[in-house]
Amino acid sequence: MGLLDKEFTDGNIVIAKAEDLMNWARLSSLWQVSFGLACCAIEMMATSASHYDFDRFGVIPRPSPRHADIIIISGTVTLKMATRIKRLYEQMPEPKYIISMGSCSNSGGPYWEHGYHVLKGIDRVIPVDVYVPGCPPRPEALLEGLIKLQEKIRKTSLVKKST
Amino acid sequence: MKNTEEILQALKENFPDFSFELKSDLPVEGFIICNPLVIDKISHFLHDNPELNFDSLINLSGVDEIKANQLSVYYHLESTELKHKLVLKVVTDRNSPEVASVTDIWKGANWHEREAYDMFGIKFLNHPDLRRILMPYDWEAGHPLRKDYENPEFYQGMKVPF
Amino acid sequence: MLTEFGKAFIFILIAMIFVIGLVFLSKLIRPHRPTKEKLLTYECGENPEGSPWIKFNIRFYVVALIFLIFDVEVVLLIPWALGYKAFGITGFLVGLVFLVLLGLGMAYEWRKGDLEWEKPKVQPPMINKQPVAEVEEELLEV
Amino acid sequence: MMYDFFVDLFGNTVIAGIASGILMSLLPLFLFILPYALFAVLAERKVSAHMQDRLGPMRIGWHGWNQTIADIIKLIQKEDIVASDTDKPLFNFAPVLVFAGSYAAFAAIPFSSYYIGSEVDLGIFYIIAVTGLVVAGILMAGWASNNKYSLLGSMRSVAQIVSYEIPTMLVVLSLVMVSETMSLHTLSEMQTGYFWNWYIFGGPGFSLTKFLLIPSMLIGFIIIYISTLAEVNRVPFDIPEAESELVAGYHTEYSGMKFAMFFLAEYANMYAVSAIVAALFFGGYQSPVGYLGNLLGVEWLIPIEQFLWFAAKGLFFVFVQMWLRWTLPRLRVDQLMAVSWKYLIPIAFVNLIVIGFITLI
Amino acid sequence: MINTKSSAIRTEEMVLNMGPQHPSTHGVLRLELALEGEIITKVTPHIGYLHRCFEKHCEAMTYPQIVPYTDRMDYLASMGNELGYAVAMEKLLGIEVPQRVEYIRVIMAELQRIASHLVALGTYGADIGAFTPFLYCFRDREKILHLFEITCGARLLYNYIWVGGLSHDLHPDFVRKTRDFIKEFKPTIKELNDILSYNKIFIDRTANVGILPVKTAINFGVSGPNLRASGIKWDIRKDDPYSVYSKFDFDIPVGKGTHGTVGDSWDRYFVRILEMEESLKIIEQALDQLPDGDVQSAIPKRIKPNAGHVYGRVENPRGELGYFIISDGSTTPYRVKVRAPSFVTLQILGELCKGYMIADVITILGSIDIVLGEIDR
Repeated sequence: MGLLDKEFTDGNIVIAKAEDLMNWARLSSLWQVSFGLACCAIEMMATSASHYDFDRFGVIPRPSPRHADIIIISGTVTLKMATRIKRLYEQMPEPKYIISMGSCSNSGGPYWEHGYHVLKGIDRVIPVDVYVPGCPPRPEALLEGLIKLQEKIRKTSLVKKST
Repeated sequence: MKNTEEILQALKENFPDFSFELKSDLPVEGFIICNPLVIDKISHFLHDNPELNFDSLINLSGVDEIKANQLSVYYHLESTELKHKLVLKVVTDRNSPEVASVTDIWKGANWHEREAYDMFGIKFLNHPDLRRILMPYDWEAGHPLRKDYENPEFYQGMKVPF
Repeated sequence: MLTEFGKAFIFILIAMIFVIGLVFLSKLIRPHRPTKEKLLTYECGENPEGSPWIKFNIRFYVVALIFLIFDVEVVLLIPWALGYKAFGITGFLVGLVFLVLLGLGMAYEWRKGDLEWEKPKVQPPMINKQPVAEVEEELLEV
Repeated sequence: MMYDFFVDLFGNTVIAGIASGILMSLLPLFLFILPYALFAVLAERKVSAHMQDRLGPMRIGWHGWNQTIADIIKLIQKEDIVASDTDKPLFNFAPVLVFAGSYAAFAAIPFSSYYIGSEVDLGIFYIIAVTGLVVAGILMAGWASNNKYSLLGSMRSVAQIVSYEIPTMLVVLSLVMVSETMSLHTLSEMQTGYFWNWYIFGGPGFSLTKFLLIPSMLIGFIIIYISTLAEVNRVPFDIPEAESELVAGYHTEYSGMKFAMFFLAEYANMYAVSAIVAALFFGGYQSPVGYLGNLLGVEWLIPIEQFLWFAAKGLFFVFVQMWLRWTLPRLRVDQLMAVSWKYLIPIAFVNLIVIGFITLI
Repeated sequence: MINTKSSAIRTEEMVLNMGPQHPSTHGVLRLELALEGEIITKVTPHIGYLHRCFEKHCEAMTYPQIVPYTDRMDYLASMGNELGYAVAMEKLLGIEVPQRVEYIRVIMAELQRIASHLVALGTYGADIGAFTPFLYCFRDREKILHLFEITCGARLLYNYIWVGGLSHDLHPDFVRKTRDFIKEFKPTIKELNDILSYNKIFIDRTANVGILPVKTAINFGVSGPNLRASGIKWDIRKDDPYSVYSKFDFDIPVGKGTHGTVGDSWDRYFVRILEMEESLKIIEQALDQLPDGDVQSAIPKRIKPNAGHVYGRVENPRGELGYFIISDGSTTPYRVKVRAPSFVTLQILGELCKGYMIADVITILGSIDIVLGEIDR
């Protein structure tokens, strides 16, 4: 049971500072599973190419899910592929995040009506952190999605919210 | 460089007892309708005959003609040397569709036939491995491209319709 | 007083303690939520078929064998390399004989094909059951 | 010097010896290896980025200077997955062995005339022997993680390291014949003076043998550089962790801190190998153009300068390794074996014999 | 004396899954390799991970609505897909398209061919291990995407070529920017050649690997650069000319086996580079002869073809893309079957890879350049 599993009832200066450091480290080195599905994957490749550099934000593609903390679902998720994505998501070590890129993985996209083999949105299988709209979304849109995720990580805290 | 009528003559001479019918009233190209269970013999002849020399199968597509309660398969053949094209059509009954497989003649037909089986349920006789190709192997809800196909409610716990 | 190799051994100890310490430190911090699915071995998203712990290729054993011969040879050559100058040309000739013998051994292995790593044994693609002859069709000028 | 300080501190020599040994071995780890690793990981990303028209890490600190610090702190927080059907003891011990193997090589590398980990008199062969530990560690990692990719990756990497150790040893042997010493410390001492006394230019002194040696020394340098590239699994020999074929090679199943250890061991190995090549052929910690300390007459400045020269030479060779990684494609396994067994070893043999003759004239 | 020849000693067969998530399967393709040590005995590709039911959509949508879906099939050559659909439909309807539209379509299709080949060559270099050419190719491709963006507003999937015309006319300074691009692009092809094509290690990895004889290629129905690399000069733009390709003179590069036998992976790679140079020639000639006119004059208000069927085909960067459209007189097609080139080309992988090593399967898969969106439709 590591520190990150515990829930603290009241926040104090030490926990706040430790949290900031850990959140900063987590958000500034998001390693991405190199995994693309369809047309959005080509835009993701264009984003990590020279023109819009993903590496500026510390995102490097890692081949194996064991080394990665973020998985970008880029493209249409079919039923046959959904079970594999679920396994890949499960096999990633714990502080992991998901960006659902493109309207296909957000909600089935242009295939929502007659796509008998298309899963209508990846959030039916795995919990998504950030949705990036567009078909395919421009590289700037993906970068904006990444920054949104970084803000979300910056705000996570171990102190139990007073509900 | 032969057109469809000359090819029809050649077929009729070679296979007197098979029935061929040329339909060329519909727009664009005419096609020859033949019997589904002998299509592999006809293809062998078309492939090996030096004047015809159809050495490449461009396209094989299944069609569901639900009004006439039949499934048909269109073959688009082409010869890269003599540069002429031919369209064959084969018609089978909708409940037990069986067509002879042409994979031994044109290896390219293998996946086309598996796709026609996957989408329409047309069984190709002596096909090397007739399995579903695009749909998941354990998809029991029938063949999707048939006109009377409905979506299953769930597949492995995931809701299929929107 | 620590011998020289003692110091080198302390280097190894320090490295081990450093690694174990860091992994333990991270054990205190990192979350630990194992699920059955997470603990499956990774195989590109598929369920792993068969086990990798099977008898693998003999080629690795042969490479290790040949390596052993050369390794032992170099160890024997060290004292010769240090002191052959004192004996002049005869000292060198002694080592030369040893080296030539080893060269012969290597030539024998080379000739016998043990140095060949597994070359791809290509079967050309076959159509309608007879193997396609070599690519003899001339350029089909169409 | 440190030893006598401890002797009068503890009184009895054995404890003092151990204490000074520990302190001496802690020095390179924390003072050199960790800062070097932080810098090298960032340098690799920056160098590769600028080579590819990209910018590399920019957002994390000014021009991404603390990118690697963020990586390490993040890796500490990552959950460590030990798959259910792995061989647990082996799986956990593999990174320890790999890092121990690569760090032990630093015991015999002279950082400056003043500091050397341990005065092992057969220095260079101790280093080559100890890198055998790395091979055992990689094999352990590949076999224990019960993953087809890691098994294939580890088998290939063992076959590769083993078959490239022989050309390294043959070239080192030929150098030992010329210099008649095996300890890197005395080897660096012999290459004093200016850069033409380095072994790449035929060694100290002016004599016919020196000019005759130059070509064979050059061949020896090329052979040892290629084979040390293969020992460290860098492109064009990075088949064990060939991203496009074997996913991530032997460390596919590792996550979190254990993976960081493999990463650190790889960079430490890269530096160790470059340091060896620099010490053998490019005069270790000797400066090519004389010392500032001599000019100014400041005595204690020389060792520091020597350390700086030594670090500069090592980093230059590390930069060349990175440079090769982002330009050359990858070899296939059988081509890789053919290069070692059919080209490098015969040439190293002939080189050895030629040097033998030259030194006798 | 034990015979250490590895063929004599049978090792147990290992089944390796190069599964849907793999750095070099160009998308979601699962290859099941039966291995003996490192040598491959059997490769069975499993596809269908990206089956997006294109043909079911065609049966439920009107003719003009299908155009955006054709983009998403081969998402690296969307202009080619739209052009194929437009050519087939215009053949079915029998309408004539103004010359300006034809010329713009040819320019767009050839620009898309260069962009698609750049991705193919870049990912091929990355599969072999050289990662830098991949980024250089993407840098050049960004320039082409910029050209597409100023004409039809989208970078990747355009919905630009409609049945009977185009959605927008050219941007005022499109012609000037395209000429600048052509001037800049010629030296970069030479640079790509120096880094990758003539690199000794690259040649060792690709020469004599995956040799595809001509007879087998034709029998499998392979088309496009993979077929031309095997030595036969077969190109739809010349053999079954559509649009205004007959007005331009360009030659068809063919594999000559400069580094090994004809039809190996190096040939398939180098044919694509030569094709890029040919496409530049076509674009230059098309820009010189570009007539003016209204691009939307021949677009029918309501497309309602009478019953019948048509098979229209086009030379896509990956091969011959054909649309077999059956209409029953209503505004929605009765059946559309797409003959995707990658779907047909992937069948030869099982035949080509027998006896090679794992690294060669990646080389062969990269050299035949497939796109999964087109395979699974």
